[in-house]
Amino acid sequence: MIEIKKGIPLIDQHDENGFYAGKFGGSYVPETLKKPIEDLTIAFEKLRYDESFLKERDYYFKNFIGTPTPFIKLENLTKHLGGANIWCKLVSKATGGAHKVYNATVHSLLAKRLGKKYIVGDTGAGYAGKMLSMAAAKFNLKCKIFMGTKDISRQAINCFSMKSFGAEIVPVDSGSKTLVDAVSECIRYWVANCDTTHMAIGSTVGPNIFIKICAWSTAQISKELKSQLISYFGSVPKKLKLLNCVGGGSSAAGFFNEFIDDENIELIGIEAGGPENGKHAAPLTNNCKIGVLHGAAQYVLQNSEGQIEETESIAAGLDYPGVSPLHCFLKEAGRARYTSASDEEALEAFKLVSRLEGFVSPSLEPSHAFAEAIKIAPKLSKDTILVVNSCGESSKDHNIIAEKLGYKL
Amino acid sequence: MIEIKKGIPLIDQHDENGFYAGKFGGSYVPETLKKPIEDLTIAFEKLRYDESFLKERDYYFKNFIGTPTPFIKLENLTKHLGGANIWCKLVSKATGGAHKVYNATVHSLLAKRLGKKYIVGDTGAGYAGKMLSMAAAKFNLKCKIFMGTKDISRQAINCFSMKSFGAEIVPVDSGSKTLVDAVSECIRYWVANCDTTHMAIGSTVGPNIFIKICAWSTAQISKELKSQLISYFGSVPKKLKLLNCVGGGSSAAGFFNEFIDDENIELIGIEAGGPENGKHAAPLTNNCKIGVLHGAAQYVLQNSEGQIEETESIAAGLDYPGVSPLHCFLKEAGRARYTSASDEEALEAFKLVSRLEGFVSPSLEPSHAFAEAIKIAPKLSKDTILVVNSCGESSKDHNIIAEKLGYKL
Amino acid sequence: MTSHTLKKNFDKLKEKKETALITYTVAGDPDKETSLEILKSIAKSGANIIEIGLAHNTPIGDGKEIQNSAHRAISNGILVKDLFDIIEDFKKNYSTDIIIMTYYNMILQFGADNFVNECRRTKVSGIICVDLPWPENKEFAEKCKNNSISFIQLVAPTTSKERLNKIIKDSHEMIYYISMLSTTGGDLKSSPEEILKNYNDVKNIDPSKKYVIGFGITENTISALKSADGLVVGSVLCKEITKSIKSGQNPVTNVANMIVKLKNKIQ
Amino acid sequence: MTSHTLKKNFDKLKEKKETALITYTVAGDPDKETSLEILKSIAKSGANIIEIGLAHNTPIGDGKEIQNSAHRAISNGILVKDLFDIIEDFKKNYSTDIIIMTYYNMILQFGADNFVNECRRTKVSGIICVDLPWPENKEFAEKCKNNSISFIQLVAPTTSKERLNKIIKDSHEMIYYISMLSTTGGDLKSSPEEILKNYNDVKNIDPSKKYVIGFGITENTISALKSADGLVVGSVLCKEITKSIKSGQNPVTNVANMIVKLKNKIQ
Ligand SMILES: Cc1ncc(COP(=O)(O)O)c(C=O)c1O
Ligand SMILES: Cc1ncc(COP(=O)(O)O)c(C=O)c1O
Repeated sequence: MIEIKKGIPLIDQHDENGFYAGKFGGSYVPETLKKPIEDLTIAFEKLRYDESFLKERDYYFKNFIGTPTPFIKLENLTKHLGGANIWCKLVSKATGGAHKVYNATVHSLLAKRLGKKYIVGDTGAGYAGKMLSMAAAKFNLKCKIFMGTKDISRQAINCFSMKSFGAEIVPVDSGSKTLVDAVSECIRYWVANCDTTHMAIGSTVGPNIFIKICAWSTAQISKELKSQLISYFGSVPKKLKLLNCVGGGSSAAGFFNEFIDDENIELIGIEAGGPENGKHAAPLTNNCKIGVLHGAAQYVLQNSEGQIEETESIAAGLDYPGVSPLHCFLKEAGRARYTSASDEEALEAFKLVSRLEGFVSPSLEPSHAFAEAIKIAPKLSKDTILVVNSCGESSKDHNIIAEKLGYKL
Repeated sequence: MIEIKKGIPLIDQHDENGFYAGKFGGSYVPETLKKPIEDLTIAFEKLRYDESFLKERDYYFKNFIGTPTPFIKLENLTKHLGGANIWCKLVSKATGGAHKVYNATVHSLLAKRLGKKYIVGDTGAGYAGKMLSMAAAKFNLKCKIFMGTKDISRQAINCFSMKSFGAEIVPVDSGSKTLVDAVSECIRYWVANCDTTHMAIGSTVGPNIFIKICAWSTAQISKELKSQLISYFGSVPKKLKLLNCVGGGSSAAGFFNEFIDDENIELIGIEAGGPENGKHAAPLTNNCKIGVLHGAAQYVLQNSEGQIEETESIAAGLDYPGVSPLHCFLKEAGRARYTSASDEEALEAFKLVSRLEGFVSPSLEPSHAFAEAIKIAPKLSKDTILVVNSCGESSKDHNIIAEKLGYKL
Repeated sequence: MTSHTLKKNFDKLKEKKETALITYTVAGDPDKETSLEILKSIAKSGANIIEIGLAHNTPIGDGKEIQNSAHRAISNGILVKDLFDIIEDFKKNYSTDIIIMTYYNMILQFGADNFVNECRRTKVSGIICVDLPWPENKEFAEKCKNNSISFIQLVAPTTSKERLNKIIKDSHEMIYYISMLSTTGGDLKSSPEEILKNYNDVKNIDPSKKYVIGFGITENTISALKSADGLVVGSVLCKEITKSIKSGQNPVTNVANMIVKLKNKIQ
Repeated sequence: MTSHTLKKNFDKLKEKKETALITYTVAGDPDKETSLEILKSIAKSGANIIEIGLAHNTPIGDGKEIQNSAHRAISNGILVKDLFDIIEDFKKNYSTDIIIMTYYNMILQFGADNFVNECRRTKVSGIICVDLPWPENKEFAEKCKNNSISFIQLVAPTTSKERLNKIIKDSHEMIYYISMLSTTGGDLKSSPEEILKNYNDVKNIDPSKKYVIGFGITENTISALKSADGLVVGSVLCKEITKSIKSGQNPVTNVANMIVKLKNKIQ
């Protein structure tokens, strides 16, 4: 049985080779990247304790990202469902509209410290790319974003933002034309340009150092949540459940981070179940085998040969065959529970939440988490607190949702 | 010469008939509306000093709207222009993406207090409608939004939001099919339904009480700015200029409000100059005659007969032939200066600001204010502080901008 | 003072125990000439008072039918001076009282004094200004009175008792009672009985004045309301013009036929 | 221990003062049978060592040309067992050393032991695993060695001195020197002189091992690099296959011709 070491941050639970629980993670990279990764690792391990760096980070988190994001009770939804109290961490209020801004900001600050003039990143939903372009524009870095052509067409608004921030979008037309291919292409680009260019992976995936930087960045979310819980309830409530969608897992890792040691608190990750009767993107829920994807060992959708399988989800940000080694670890340790919501359930959740709770307008990714909340809340006692991370804003999905729900625009 | 009474809020500068400077404003409404307006006036004048109401307002401002919005220095833009220091009040970070949320929230709270179950409003850019639908959904009010058909098609994202919040969008196909027609239709609807329905006018226009409620709501912006200025600079800087776009004028009124008495501070309102060689929407800049529009006397684009003229602006939110009596008053008193930026200048400003300052992504309305900042900053001393209110977020305009700037999406 | 003709007109109607039929059409709808012909045929068909609309392009009190008429008139280039031309022409052959109905900005831009002078010159009996309520209208109403023109106050179901007293006190001979919460041309929301009850409450404040009911009056509802001093039909006529144009018929005769029908229903 | 044939092969080349020409093509590209024919023609045309790719669909080290080949192979349903079939068939008639190049997940899912066993059974000389760097590869490299298979370490221009020492110490007879920062098939970013200088620095760490240079080697650049122990050409051949397919020509003969040309350039 795998044990989580108490008092040690989630991102430091790995062994000296970068493996969590001895089997998830690592750095399966081409030799060319060993040195840049080592450099980045050294730099990050120093900077994460460096006062001036932390001050800079906090300055931008506060003034540009606009932290803390609101923590609000969803009175109408709670009443409608008639069970647990449903709260929401409105992370979509962060500048740019999603949690991806934390990782993007930290990577841009790192790139500056590393003296890099170029930055590249992958994106699925387009948020990671939008945020990286946004931070890059601010910090004078030239930015290239790799994005699958399927995602480019379904997340056009975020592409608009990238262009307006002066980033170059590199369309990736191979494979499923989605996030998985974008990440591969981005890593390949870095292999060829790692001397001048910093790479930011958009989620808690990739070689271990990228997982660490990303989760360290999004951990801000649970830091805020913890102090907001204490300020509202006097202490962290006993009957507390945290719900977060899981694509790569950066949002969920950041949301769970501060609460790992408190075993009263149930941590629930919701993966993309895909269309009913179709493919999915839920490796944890569906007990996929461990494989190596993008430099890390993880549960991953693959065939018996080791070829990565195509996924399908209405939520571009969840449409990824792998999942963070951090979540594999939390699952293996029994600390978090993982389940999935279908495309249809996510859409219904979007509809209900939008109608009842105007100020929350979740994109399709967090709509998956709301779908689970809607499923379980009615069965739970009234003193249970569910907190859903609404980590993305719906406007990027307006065409998809409008079409599916029959809104004429 | 018109004098501004010191120590008296801008919204209370009117006489007993609701006229500012004896000639702007008033309540030119059909008799049917006299009573609802009187009721609303009495209720508002009581509630604006009511502790419990203020507490409620502050709660929602903080937790849902997410105040205070950031106040940030635009280092790159400042450096690029090489003159005055350019700062930005990032009001677009308010929930929903624009200042319109303040007025919408206050109106919804008022509607609840008044026991109304229905709420209606007008919208041009779609923000006023989006925000009203959003607040209405939260507060369980049934919501109808009047919107010109031209605006419906050019601001589709905001229409999506309205639909998802459960509001009904009533397309207005008369006249110029823009805001002016939407407001007319909205008032007409209220005439017929004022017994059950609360009306929220989306800007500081309309009968005086609506101007007052709206500016009272947006005044939050300058309250925040004042304390942010003091916290950054120790006191309100001497050489300070505030720049804000002016459509109806709610954003500018809210931005200027706390600074009216301090005559060191230059207040600059930027209207929509329209396409070069085309129509415009800038009654103050172009010395239009006083007329009565939507129940209030104001400078307004009209022909010699008194017919309201059609306007044209790339920014749907500025595409309005009239302007708030509050701004007519400030102009007449010499307290604020008004100018305009053309469509082309606004687009160029959008482009420059987005490229240099990733975190600011102004919609086309505040891009007009940035255009003026870009014009004047180079000529100003380095100790001058320009603060631009970036009161709207660009995503609603992504199709228009992408097309004009040749971004392929 | 105020309009002599209007007073006489109502006195005569009272003698004859007749309910005034008051029509509303828009000057310049569908064009200048035809709208004059319509006025004439209205007069010939038995209307007692004629309201003529001076169209404004941002009307905040009008329903769809009247908006359509106004839109046609403005599209065809109607000007304020055209309105007075039409009235002047009309008055050459007809003595029917003419009341102008418009929005305040039209008066303001023409100049209130000019406007009233033109009204006097062309023998206009009264003015209704949709968005110039009491007390905002005090000065202008005074100006009308000084020129022997009736300024016609409107009262609505929402008007408070206190306001009613003041408005009626300041009113000239004719008061316009809005039947219900609606823009012009809506469906009657209350029963005629209820409307008449409220109407009578208002009338009782000063029974010496004349009160006409408007908004929502159609072929179907008019006879139930005939106990009023007068009844205004507007949207019905504007709709008739629209229909005539669409079907290629003559609006002049169609409106005239409608007047005859309506007049019959209140006899 | 490790591959006897590979060692002998290099020894013989040394004797003859010949630079090893090492080819890379993908198993199953464009289909199983043709890829076997290509291997045979490569061997016949004078290549000294043959790398064969086991395609993976999320390759993070390959350039466009090799990705295209891999894509064709996967689309045509190539399986791991097909790879070994091809090698087994090839080895029936040819003794040229075969090195498998793949990604770690392919080995992992097949089972590392199974994979090495199959390699031994089919007389594979070595394995290159793109994303299994040192020290992550220690265990697997050991397994290879225990089965007389060379695990071929890669070193790159970014590899630190310290790492170089350790990697070379742990390496088997052959080391793959990546010429530049690039995925496979990029344009040479440095001059051949520079590359050779760095190459020699690396080689001097332990001159007893064999060092081959790969990445960016084309018809144009190969002769300038011929002082290396061996030179790998991959993208050039994959591109030749793509071109042949597109133009309806026979990839087998086209690749063979290319080999002859390349071989000539380093003689
Ligand atoms: C709004 C949103 N939520 C969730 C995700 C999924 O990523 P992760 O699981 O890394 O948070 C994405 C990815 O793009 C996203 O945009
Ligand atoms: C972003 C934005 N800015 C400005 C305006 C103009 O309105 P106002 O002048 O009332 O602020 C609008 C109106 O829709 C808007 O959406």
